[in-house]
Amino acid sequence: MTGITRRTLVQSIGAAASLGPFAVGGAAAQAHKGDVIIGASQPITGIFSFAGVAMNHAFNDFVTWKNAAGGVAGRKLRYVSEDSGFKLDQGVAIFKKIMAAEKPSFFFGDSTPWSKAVAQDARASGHVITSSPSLAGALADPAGMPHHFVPGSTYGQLQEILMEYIARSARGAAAKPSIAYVYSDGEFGRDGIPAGKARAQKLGLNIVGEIITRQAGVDVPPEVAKLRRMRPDIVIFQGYLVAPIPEFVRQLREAGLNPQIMATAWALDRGTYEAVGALGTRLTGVSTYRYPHETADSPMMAIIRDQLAKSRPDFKHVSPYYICAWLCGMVYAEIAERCLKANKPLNLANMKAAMESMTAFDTGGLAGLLADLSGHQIASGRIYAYDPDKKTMEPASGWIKA
Amino acid sequence: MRTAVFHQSFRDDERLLDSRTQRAWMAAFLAALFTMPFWGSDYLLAMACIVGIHLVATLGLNVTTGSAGLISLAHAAFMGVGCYTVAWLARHGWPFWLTLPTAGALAALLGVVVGLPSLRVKGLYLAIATLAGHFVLSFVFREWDSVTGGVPGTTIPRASLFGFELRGDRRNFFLIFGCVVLLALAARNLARTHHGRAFVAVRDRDFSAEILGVNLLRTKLAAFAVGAFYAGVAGGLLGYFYGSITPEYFALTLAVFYLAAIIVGGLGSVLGSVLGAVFMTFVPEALRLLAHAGSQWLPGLAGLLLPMGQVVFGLLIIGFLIFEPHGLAAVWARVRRTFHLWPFKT
Amino acid sequence: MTPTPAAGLGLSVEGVDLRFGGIHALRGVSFQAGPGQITAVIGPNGAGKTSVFNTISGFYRPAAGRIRLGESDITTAPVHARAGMGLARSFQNIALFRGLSVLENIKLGGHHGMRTGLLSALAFTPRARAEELALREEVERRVIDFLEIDHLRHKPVDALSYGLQKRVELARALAMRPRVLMLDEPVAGMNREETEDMARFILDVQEEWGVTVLLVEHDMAMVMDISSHVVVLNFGEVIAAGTPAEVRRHPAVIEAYLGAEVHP
Amino acid sequence: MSEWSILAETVLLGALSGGVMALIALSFVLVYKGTGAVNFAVGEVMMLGAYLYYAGVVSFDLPPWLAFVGSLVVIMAVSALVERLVLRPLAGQSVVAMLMATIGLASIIHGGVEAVAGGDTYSPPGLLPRTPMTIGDILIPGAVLGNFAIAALLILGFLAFFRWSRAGVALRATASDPVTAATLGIHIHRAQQLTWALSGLVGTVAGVLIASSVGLSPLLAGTALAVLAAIVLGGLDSVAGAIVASLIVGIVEALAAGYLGGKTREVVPYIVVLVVLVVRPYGIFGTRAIERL
Repeated sequence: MTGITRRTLVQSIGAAASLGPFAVGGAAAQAHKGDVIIGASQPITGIFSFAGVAMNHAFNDFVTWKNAAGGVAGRKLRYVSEDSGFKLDQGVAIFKKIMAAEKPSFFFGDSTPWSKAVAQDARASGHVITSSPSLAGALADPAGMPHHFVPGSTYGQLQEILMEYIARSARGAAAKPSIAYVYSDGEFGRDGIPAGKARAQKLGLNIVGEIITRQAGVDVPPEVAKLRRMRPDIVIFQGYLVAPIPEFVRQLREAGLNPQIMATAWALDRGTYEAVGALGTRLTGVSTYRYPHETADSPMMAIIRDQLAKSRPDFKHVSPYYICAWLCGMVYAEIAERCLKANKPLNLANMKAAMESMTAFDTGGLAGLLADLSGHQIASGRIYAYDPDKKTMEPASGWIKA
Repeated sequence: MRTAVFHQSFRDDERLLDSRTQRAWMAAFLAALFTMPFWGSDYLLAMACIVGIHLVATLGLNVTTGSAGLISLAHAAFMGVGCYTVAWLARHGWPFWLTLPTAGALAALLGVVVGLPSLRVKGLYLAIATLAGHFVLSFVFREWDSVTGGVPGTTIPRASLFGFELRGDRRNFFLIFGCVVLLALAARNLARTHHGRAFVAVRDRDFSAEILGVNLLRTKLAAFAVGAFYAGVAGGLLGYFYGSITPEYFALTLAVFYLAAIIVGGLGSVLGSVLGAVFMTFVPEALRLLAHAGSQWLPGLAGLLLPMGQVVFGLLIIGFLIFEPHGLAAVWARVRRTFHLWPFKT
Repeated sequence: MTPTPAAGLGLSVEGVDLRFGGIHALRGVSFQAGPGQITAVIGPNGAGKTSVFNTISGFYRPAAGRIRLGESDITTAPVHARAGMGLARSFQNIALFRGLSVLENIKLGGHHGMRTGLLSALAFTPRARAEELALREEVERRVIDFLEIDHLRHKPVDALSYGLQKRVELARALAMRPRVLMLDEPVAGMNREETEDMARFILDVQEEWGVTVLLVEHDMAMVMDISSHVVVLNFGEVIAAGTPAEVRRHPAVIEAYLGAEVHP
Repeated sequence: MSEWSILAETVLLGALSGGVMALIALSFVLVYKGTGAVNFAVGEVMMLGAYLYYAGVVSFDLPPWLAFVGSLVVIMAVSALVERLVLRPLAGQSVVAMLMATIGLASIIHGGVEAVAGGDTYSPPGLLPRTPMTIGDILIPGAVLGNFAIAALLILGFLAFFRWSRAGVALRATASDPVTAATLGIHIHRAQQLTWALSGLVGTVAGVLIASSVGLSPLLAGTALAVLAAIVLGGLDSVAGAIVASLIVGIVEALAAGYLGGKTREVVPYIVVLVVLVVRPYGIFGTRAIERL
C-alpha cells in the first residue's frame, strides 16, 4: 500500500466512521427533546475531498466537545452530514433530504453554487441559518441572503487587508512597490480582484498587470515571461489551492526574479507554504484564522488540540478548513445559545437578530480580534509569513479589520 | 406472442398504444406520477424534479445521437443557452409558458450552427466539432456578464402562472413533468412520421438515404435543432428549479452524463431515454444508500465506495456497451414479453 | 384511392465521362431508356455498370456529358431532388436500414412526397396524421399487396432471407412513385424460383404502372427474356446496343464475354 | 524588451510547449490509426502514469529515473489489458459505442485515482536539470527546454520505429488494412494491443513531464482535451499532421494568452478547430474517408 494511499484511506475511513452513524444513525438515534441540529452536505469525495474530510471532522469534534461541556443552554447539539461529492445536484438533494428529515436549525454546504441554489428554499423554510467554505462577496449580504453568513472574511476584504499591509510596510521605502495579480479564471479567483485593485488605487499602490489562467493544468512559462516584463516587486496569487504557485515561483527564480510572493486564505495551507519554502521563498499572506501551533495566544486552539488528541490521535495536519468549520460551529452554537437563553424559538428572524447582535464575539482566539458578525462575515485578518527555521507560518502583523 | 389484438383499420395499427392493456398501464403510470407530490417525501420530490429535468435533455440527445447517429458533446452547452435565455427573459417579466419555448428555439438555432460541420464531417470529427461548440459556448457563459452574469452566475425569478408563484418542489414538479410528458409524446410522434424515419436512415446509411430522396442537409440540421430545443427547455426548467445557476454546472461531464444515459437506457427509443435518465440519476444515490447500509458491518465501506461513484459510472457504460448494446429498453422489452401471457406459458 | 402515377419517362445518357483520379471509369457513354420500356445494361464485371447507375443517381459527378430525365437535364441536380423527379433505385448490396422495420423501410420510399413540417410532426397534428395514413394506404394497396409481402410488415429487416430483402428493396423503390425504376442486379444470388418471381414483378410493374425500367443484371436468360432494349458496356465504353436478339449475335459482345474466336 | 523580442519569445515558448502537446496528440493518433477508435481516456491514462511515477518515488523510494521506467512498464501492461477487455469485445460496433467506451474508461480511471490518492495536489520530482537558456533578452525556462527535448527525442524515436523496424511496419500495415495484414500473417490483435501499449507509454511520458512541472492532481487529465483541437487540425489519421498541428496550436494558444489575455487561452484553439473543420474537413494532412456505396 503506497504511502499516499495509506494516509488518504485512513482519512476517508475516519470520515466514513463519523459519517456512518451520524448520517444514518442520526435519524434513527432517539432525538432528545429539542436537539439543536446542524445539517451538512460535505464534499467528502471529489476534487475538494481534502477540505470536505477536514471540515466534517471539525464539526464532529466540535459537537462532541460542546455536548461534553454541557451543550447549548442545556440542549444537545447533533450533527448530521452526507457526502455531496462536490456536485450541485447531490448537494441540493441532500439539503432537501436533511431539511425534511431532521428540520435542522443550521446547515453547512460545500460551495458558492450550492449556497445560491438552496438560498430560496432555506429562506422560505424560515428555520435555518446556512454557511459554507465559500468566501465569495455575494454571500455576505444581510439583505439579499438574510439566512446566510460567511465564516471568515470575503475574498475582497482579504485583498483589501493585503493592500493595507503592503502600503503600511512600504511607508518608509522610497518608491511604492509594484504589484502583479495572478488569479484563476473562476469565481474563486476573480471575486476579490476588483476590491483589491480599488483599495490599491486608493492607497497609491501600482498594479502593473494581471495574469488570468486556467484553474488547473496551467501552462506556466508564457505567464512567467509576461511577469518578467512587468518586473513586479510583489506577486499576489488568488484562486489556487497549491498547483501552479510552486512552479511559478521556481520559474521566476530561474529567470532571476525574486518578488515577494503573497496569497490569501485557503492557499496558505501546508502544501503551498512548504513547497514554496523549499525553494527558499517566504510565502506571505492574509488569513482570518490563527494557525494550530499558536495554542499560547488562543485558548480555543488548545481545546482543539486536546479534543483531537482524544478523538483523532493520528490526525496530524490541522488545515485552515478544520479551523474554519470549528469556528462556524462556535457561531452556530452562540446563535442558538442567545436565542434559547432569551427563550425565543430558533426561527430565521430570531437567529438573524442574534447573529447580528454578536458584534464582539469571543472566538477563543481562533480569529484574533473579537468577531463582529453584524455584516454576516468576520471582516478581519492578520498577515502571516513563512518561517523557514520553524517550518510554520508566523504572524507578521497585528490583526487588521477590513 | 400477443393475442386478442386485432386491428380493423390502419389508424388503429398506427396508434401509439394499440391495445387496451397498454392504455390501462399508461393511465395507471401517469396517475401515479402526477399524484406523487401528495404522497412523495420532500427528498423524493427533489430527486424526481432533477430526474425530470435530465429526462427532457436525454430525450433530446436521443433524437440527435440516438436516432440520427450524430454524436453531440455540446448538449450541456445547449442546456446552458436555454437556462440563460429563461433567466434573462424571466427577469424582463416574461411568463414561463413563453420563456421555455423561446429558450428552446434559441438553443435550437445554436444547435443548427454547431451542427453545420455535420454536413461535411462524420463520426469522430463531428464529435470533436461539437466539443469545440461546447467550449466556445462555455466561454460565452463565463464572459458575457451583462446577460449571463458571468462567472458568479445569475439568478432566475420563480415561474409564476397568473400570479400563482411556482415555488417549492411541488409546484415545480408539475411544471417539469408537464413538459416531460408533452415532449416525450412529441419525440414518440416524431418516430411515427417521415422525419423520424429519415433520422434513422441518415444514421444507418446516409448515402443511400440521400439517393432515396432524404435531404441530408435539412435532416441533419433538424436532428441537431430538435435535440438542442429539448436541451434548451431542460435548461429553462433547471433555472426555475434551482433559482440560480453558475456556468460550472454546464460542464463537459454533464454532456457525457447524457451520452451515458442514452447508451445505458437504449439508443433511439423514448423508453430508452426514460430508463436511462432515471437509472443514471439514481446510480450515485443507490451507491450512497449501499455505502450507508454497509457501513454498519464494514466501517471502511463508505470511505471506499463513495469515491467509487465515478468508477461504477464508467463500468456501467462499458458493461452495457458490451453486454447489452440496446440498453435497458431491450431488457425491459424482454421482461415484458415474458409476462405477456402471464401466468400461462408463452 | 390515390391517382395512378404519371406514365414512365424516357432517360437518356449522353456522352458521359467519369474519372477517379487516374482511372477512366466511363468513356463517352451514351444510351437511351425508352419511356415505359425495360432496358438492360449488361457487361462483364468492372465494365462500369454500377458507375453508370451511381452517376445517374448523382452520387458521382461526371467529368463531361449530360443525363436527361424526360425533358429536364438532371446532370447537376442535387441527389435527393432526383427522387422527387421520379427517379427510383434499388442497390446492388442491399441498402435496407437496420433501424427500421420492413414497413418503415418501404414508407421511407415515399419520403420525398411528404409535406408535414417538423413542428406539426412533433405535435402530430390531424394533418400530419392524415398524410401518414394516406401514405400507409397507398403503400399497402400499391406495393405490399402487389409484391405479396404483407406478412413481413413489422419484422426487423435483417431477420429476412436474402430474396425477401431484395423484394422489400423493390417495394421501397416502388413506394417512391417512380417514373424511372433503376434496378441494380435485382436477382443476383437468387435461386431459379425466386428469379422467376422477381422477373414477374418487374414485368407487372412495367405493364401496370407504365414505368421505365433500367436494369443491370448478370442473369443473361432473365435479361434477354424480359428486356426490350439491351446496352452492352465493356471497360467503360458502350460496345453494342439493340434488341436482345441483335445483341446476342453482335461480334463485339461475344468477344467481350466469351473471348475472341480462334480462326483456323 | 522590444516588441519583436516579445513576439519571438511568445512564439518560441508556444512552439516548445507544443512539443509536449505533440506527445499527447501522438498518443491519440496512434490509437486512431491502429484501431480506428479515438481514445478519449488519453488524459486519464496520462494522469494514471504520472501518479504511478509519483507513487514509485514516494512509496517505494525509487530514484526518479527508475520510477519513471517502472511507471512506463506498468502503463503499457494496463493499456494492453484495456485493449483486451474493453476494446476487443467492441470491435465492429458503431463509432458512438467505441467513443463512449473510452469515455467510460476515462471515468473509471479518474474515479479510481481520486478514490486512492484523493484530490490533493502533489509535486513529483523533475527528471531533468532545469538550467534556463537565454538567447539575446529572450529567456527559456529549463523545464520547458527539458520537456521539449524529451518529447522531440521520443517522437523521432517513434518515426524511426515506424519507418524501419519490422514491428513498426507491421503496425502501419494493421492500421491501414487489418484484413490484408492478417492474411499476410501479422497477428493483428497483438499489433493493436501493442499500439495501445505504445499510446499509453507516450501518454505517460507527457503526463510525467507536465506533472513534474505543473503539479500532479486528478485535474491534470483536463489538459489532454485541448490537444484534440490539434489533432483535428492535423488530421486524425496522420502522425506527421498531429505533430505539426500541435506546434501550431501551441503557438496559437501562446499568442492568444499573450495578446488577448489568459481567459481566451482555452477557447481559441477550439475556434481554430471549427474554422478548419468547415474549410478542410479532414484536417491539413488527414485523408478523406472514401465511402463505399
